[in-house]
Amino acid sequence: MQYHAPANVKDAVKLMAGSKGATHILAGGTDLLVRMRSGFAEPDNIIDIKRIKEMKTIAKDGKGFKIGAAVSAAEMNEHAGLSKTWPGLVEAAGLIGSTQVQGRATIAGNLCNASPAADSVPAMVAAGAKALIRGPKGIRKVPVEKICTAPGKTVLKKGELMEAILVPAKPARSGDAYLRFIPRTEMDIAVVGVGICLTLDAKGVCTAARVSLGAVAPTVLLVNKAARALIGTTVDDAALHALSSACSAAANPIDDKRGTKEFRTHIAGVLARRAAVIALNRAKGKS
Amino acid sequence: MARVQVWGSLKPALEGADEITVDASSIREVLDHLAAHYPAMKVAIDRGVSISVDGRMYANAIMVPLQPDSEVFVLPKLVGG
Amino acid sequence: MFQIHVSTSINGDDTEFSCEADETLLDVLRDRLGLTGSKEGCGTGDCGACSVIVDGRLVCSCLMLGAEAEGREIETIEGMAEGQKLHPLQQKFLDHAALQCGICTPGLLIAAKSLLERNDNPTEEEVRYWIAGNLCRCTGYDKIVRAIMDTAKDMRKQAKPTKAAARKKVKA
Amino acid sequence: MNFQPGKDALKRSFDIVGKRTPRPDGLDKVTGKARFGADMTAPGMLWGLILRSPHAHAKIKKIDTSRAAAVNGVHAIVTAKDFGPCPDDVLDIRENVMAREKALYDGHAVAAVAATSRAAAKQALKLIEVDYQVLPHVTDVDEAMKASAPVINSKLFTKGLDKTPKKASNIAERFEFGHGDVEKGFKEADLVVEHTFKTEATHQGYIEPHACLASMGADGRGDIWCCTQGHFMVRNVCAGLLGMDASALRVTASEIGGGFGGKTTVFIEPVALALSLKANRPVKIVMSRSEVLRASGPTSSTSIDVKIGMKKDGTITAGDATLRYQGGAFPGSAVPYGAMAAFACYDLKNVRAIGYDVITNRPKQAAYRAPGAPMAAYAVESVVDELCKKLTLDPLDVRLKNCSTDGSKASYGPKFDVIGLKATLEAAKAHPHYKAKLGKNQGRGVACGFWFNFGGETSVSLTVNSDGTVGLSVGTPDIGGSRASIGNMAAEELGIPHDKVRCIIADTASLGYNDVTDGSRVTFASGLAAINAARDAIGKLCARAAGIWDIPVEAVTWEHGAARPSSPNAGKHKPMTLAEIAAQAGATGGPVAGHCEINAEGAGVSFATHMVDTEIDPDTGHVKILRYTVFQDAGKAIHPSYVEGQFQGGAVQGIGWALNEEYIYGKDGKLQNAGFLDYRIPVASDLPMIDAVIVEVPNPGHPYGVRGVGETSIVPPLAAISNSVSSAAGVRMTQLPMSPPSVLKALGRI
Repeated sequence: MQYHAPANVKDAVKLMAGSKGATHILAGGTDLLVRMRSGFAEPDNIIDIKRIKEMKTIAKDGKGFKIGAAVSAAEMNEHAGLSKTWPGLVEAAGLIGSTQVQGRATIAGNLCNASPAADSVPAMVAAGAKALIRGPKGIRKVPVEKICTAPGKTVLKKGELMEAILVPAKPARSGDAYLRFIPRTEMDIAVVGVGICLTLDAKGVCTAARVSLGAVAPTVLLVNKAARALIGTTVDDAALHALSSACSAAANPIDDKRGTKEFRTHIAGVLARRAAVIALNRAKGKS
Repeated sequence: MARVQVWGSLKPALEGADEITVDASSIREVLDHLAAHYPAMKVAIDRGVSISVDGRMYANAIMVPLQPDSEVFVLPKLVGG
Repeated sequence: MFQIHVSTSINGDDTEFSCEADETLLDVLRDRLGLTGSKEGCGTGDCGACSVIVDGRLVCSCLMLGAEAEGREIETIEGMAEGQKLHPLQQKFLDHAALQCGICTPGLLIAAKSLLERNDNPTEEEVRYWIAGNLCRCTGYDKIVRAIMDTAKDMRKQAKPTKAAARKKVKA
Repeated sequence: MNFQPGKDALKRSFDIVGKRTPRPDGLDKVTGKARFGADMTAPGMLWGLILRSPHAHAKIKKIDTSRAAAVNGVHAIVTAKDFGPCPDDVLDIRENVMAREKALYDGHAVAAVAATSRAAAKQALKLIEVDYQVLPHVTDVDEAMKASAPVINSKLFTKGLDKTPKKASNIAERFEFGHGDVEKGFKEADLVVEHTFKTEATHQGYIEPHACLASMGADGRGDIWCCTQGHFMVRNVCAGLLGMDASALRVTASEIGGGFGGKTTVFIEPVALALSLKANRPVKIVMSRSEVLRASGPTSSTSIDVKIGMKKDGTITAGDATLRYQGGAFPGSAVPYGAMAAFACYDLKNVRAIGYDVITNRPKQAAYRAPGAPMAAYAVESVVDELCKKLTLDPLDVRLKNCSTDGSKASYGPKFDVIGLKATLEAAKAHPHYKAKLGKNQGRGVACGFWFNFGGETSVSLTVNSDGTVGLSVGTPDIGGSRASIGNMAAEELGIPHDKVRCIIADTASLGYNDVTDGSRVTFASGLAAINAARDAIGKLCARAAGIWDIPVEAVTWEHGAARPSSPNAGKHKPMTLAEIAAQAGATGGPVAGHCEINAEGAGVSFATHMVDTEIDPDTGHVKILRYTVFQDAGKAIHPSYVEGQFQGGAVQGIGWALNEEYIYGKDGKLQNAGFLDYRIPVASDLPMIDAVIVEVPNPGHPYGVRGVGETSIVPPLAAISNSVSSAAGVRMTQLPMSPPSVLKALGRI
C-alpha cells in the first residue's frame, strides 16, 4: 500500500486518475481505518487530503458555505457563522462518534462512506446541500440525496473525488434540526435519524420544508410527503401528526442488531415530530 | 455423630437418603466415609467439592475438626469472579 | 511494502521514525517508539484508551496513520507530567481514587486535559459527554468525573489571582 | 501466632486501616509507566495470531498449513495436534484453546501462527486452508434443551438425575437445592405469583484484551508474562497442557486491565507457549476486541421460572425456582451458584431451586462477578416486587420481615454466621433517597443480593529490611487496588507507617501457591495471610529484643511498632522500634522475615441492597438512570475509596446488563456485535453519580472483620433496575436487556 499526501486539489485529482488498484481518499479516516483493520478495505493507495488547504477550510460561498471535504466536525462546531446559520447541520456533525472521532471525522467522508445511518447526511439533505465533485473532466455539483445509490455505493466515478459540501444560504424565517435515536446517550450508530428544515412566512405559515430520514432504508430518504404535511400549515398539532404518520409510512427499515422494523418505523414518526418543533422554534427565532 | 447432608447435583449419589450421620472427627473422615460407601460420591469428591461445617465454608480443606453434633454440607465446588 | 520516513514532535521532542503505510499512530507509538502508555482497548475508536492530542486536537491514535504524523505536534500520557511534577489531573486522579485497574487512565487523563484546556468550568454533564468516548469498566465513572471537576475548580482558583494581578498592573 | 477464627477481638481502633491512603501503583498508572499484558517485548520476539472458526458448529476435516508456512517471516504454526495428552481436569481447556475434531462456536480457535511481523502473521493466517463440514447449531438455552435440538456432544449424558439417561443431550447436569415442602407452603399463601424470565449473555467487558508473551527455551524451561487473575493457575494449566514440570514454567502477572472473572482461566497463553516451543523464540499474542468478545468467556444466557407465595402480612410461605443456564460449548455454567444464591436473602421454611446446566454453540462461559447470581436474583427479586405491589406492601418492609439473619438456615443448606443484610435494608429505609419524590414516567426499584465470598489457598512473604522498611510479596494479582489494602493491613499490624511497606505481586517462582484472584477473596485472604506474616515477623523481632535485653521472649510484647518489656519485673528496657531491631538483625542472628501459607477459612458472606430511580421515555422506550444508591456490608472497609469503587463499578456493570448489553447471535450462529460499538457498555453520559453507603457488620472470621466486597455489588442491580422500570412503565418486565425496543413493546406501543 502507498500513502500520498498531495498539497493541492490538482495533484490529488492527478493521483486519483493515475492510481492503479483500490484507491481510497483519507479525510478523517474514522471509517476507513476501521474497515482496513477489519479487512473489509485493503487499499493499494491512500490519498490523504488533509494537507490541501482549501479542503481544510470553511469558506463563504456566495451567501452560503463551502465546507472543505477534510474539515472535521469539531472545526464545523467551532465555526461561529456556520453554527449560527445551520445549527441542525452542525449538531448532526457533532453527533458522529466521540469527542476523539469529532476531531477527525468529516461530513464529506460521512457521505462518501454511504451508510444509511450516517448522522450528518439527513441534516445535509434537509439543508439542501450539494456535493462538489471534481474529476478528470472537471467539476460537477450533485444534490446530497443523489450521492448514495445503495449501502456503501455512491455516484462518484473512478478518478473523481469529493472536494467540498456546498450549503446554500438559509432563507429568512427558516430553521433546521436533526435528531437521532440511539440506545445509549453517545457512541452508537443511529437507529433512526431525522433531519428537517422548514421556512415560515411573516404570518408563521410554513412555505417550504425538507424532511429527511436516515437508517430506515438502504439510503437516506428525502420524504416529500412529509414535507407537504407541513407546507401551508402553521406546523400545529394536526400538521405534526400528519408529519409523523408520513415519516412512519415512508420508513422501510430492516430488523438488525440495532433495532427492529416496527421500532424504527415508530421512532421515525416520533423523532420527526420532535425535530419539527425544534426547527419551528428556530425559524421563529426562539431557542 | 456428625450430621451430613449432600446437596445439588450430588444428591442422587446418596441413593435417596436426605441426611446421613457419620462417626467422624474431621472433614477427611466424612469424605472417606462417603467415598467408601457411595461410589458416585467418590467421582464427585475427586472432581472437587465445597464443604460447609456449622455454617462456615471450606474449599478442599480436609483436616478441619468436627464437633460431635456438627452440621456438615457437601456442596458443588464454588468458583467466583 | 516500502517504509515511510516520518519526522514529528512527540511531547516536545523531535522524533523520527519509519513505518509501513498502513500502520496506525498507536502501533508506531507502542511498537516502534516504546511509548506504551497509550493503550489499545478496541482498535476501532470506540474505547478511547489510545487517546492522544495532535496539534491541540484530541484524537484516537488507533484511527490515525503513523504517516499522517509528519510535521505534527503529538502529546501522549508520557509527556503529561513535567519531570517529577504531576499534572494537576494526574494528582487529582490519585487523590480521588479515580482509577482501579488503570488501563483506561492514560486515555481519560489526556481527554480530560484537552477538555480543561478549552473549558475550565465544565458542568458535570459537559464532563460526562466529553469523556463519553473513554470507556472505563471498573469505576462507574463517579470518581473520575469528581476528579476532573475538582481539578477544574482548582485551576479556576489559581487563575483568579493572576487575573487580579493583571488588573493591578493596568491600574499602576 | 496465626490468627484463630473468632478469637481475635473485632472492636479495636486502627491507625491506618480505614484511611484513604495513596495506592502504591498509582503513580505508574497515571504516568503511563505501568506495564500491562501487551506492554512487554523480548529480544527476537515473534507476533502470534490465531485463526478462528467462522462457523458456529462444524467438523474439521482437514487443515492444510503448507502455504502459510511458506510465507517469509513465519516461524511456527500450531494446531490441536501440537497439544498432546493432558490431565483430565484440563481436557476441556485444551479443546477450548484449540479446536480438535469440531469447531464448537463462532470464533473457536483452529490454528495459530507466529511470524516476525503482524503483517506476515496476518498474511499467513489467510493462507491456512481449513476444510469444514458445517453442522446444525443451537445458541439459545431453551432451544438447546429440546429433544429435537442438534446434540453438540454425543458423549454427554445428563448427570444428577435419579437414572443416567441412555440418550445424549445438551443438558449436562441437573441440580437441586432447598428444604421444607414448597407445595405445602404455596397452600398457606394468600397470593402466589409466578413468572418466567430470560436474560441474554453479557461480557465482563474489561478494557484490556487478553495479552501474553511466552518464551520457551530448548532446555524445556519457559516464562510467561500475561494479564491474568491468577498466574499460579496459568502456570499449572499451561504446564499440564504442554506436559511440563510446574517448576519449569515461571509466570509473571503483568498489571491487569480489568478481569471481573474473565481472566480466571486461559485462552491464548498455552497457544503462545506452544508456538514459542516450536519456534524457539519469544511469542507475543494480543487478542483483538472482536476476539475477546467472540472467543473469551462471557456469562451464561438464562431462562428462569420463579414462583413465590406470600401472606397478606408479607410473610413469604414458599419459594420455588427452576433455572436453565447455557454455559457455552462445555459443561460448567454458573447455574449451581445461581440456584444456591437465588433465595439466599430470605429465611424460608419451604424453598427449592432446581438448576440445569446446558451446553450450546457459544464460547465456554467464564466467571463474571458473582457468577450466576445476578440472573437468579433478578428473577426472584422481580417476583417479590410483584407480590409487594399486588398486596400493596412496602418492598423494604417485606424484605426486613423475611430477610436472612444471623443463624438463619440458608436456602442452600448451611446456617449463616453473623451477616449484615438486615443492616443494609435498615440503612436503605433510613436514607433520604427512599423518601425522595418521583415525577411522571419515573419509578423506584429496590432489590437485595448475596454472594458467598471465598478464602482459599494463599501464600504471603514479608521481609524486614535493615533500614526498618518492609517488603511484602503477595501472589494474588491486584485488579482494583488490593496492594494498597493488603500493605496497609501489614503496616497496621507491624505498627509502622503505610509508606514503609512496599507490596508487590511476586511471580510463581518466588512464592508459594496462590489461588486466583476470585470470589472476592483477596483483601480477605491475602490480607489475613499478610497479617499472619506480620505476626510471624513480630514474633521473631520480639525474640531478637529479648536476646538483646537478655530476658525471656515471653517477657516481651509488641506495641505501636516497638518491642517492650511486658511488665516492670521484666526489667527496665527502653522500647526498641522495628527499625532499631532491624538495624541489628545481622548481628543478632541474620535477616528477619515473616511468612504465611494457609488455606484461608472463615470468609464472611456479603449482602447488599440497591435502590434506583429511573425515567422512561414512553415514546421511544429509552430508560434513564436518575439516581442510584448502593448499601452493602463490607465487614470492615480497609480502604474505603476502593470499597466504594467496587460498589460503584458493580452497580454500573449491572446497569449495562439490565439496559443495553447483550450477545446478539444471528440465525447463522455468528456473533453479530463483536465490538464496543454494538456491545454497548455504559458510557459516562449514561450515568448519574453512584452513591455508595458502606455498612460495616464485622466478619468474625477475619481479625479486622473484613468481608469480600467485589462481587455482591453486581447481584442486585438487574432486579433493582427492572423493578424500577416496571413501576415507571406500569408493566412487569421479564426480559433482559430492557433495550428501548423491548420496553416499547412491553408498553404496547409497537
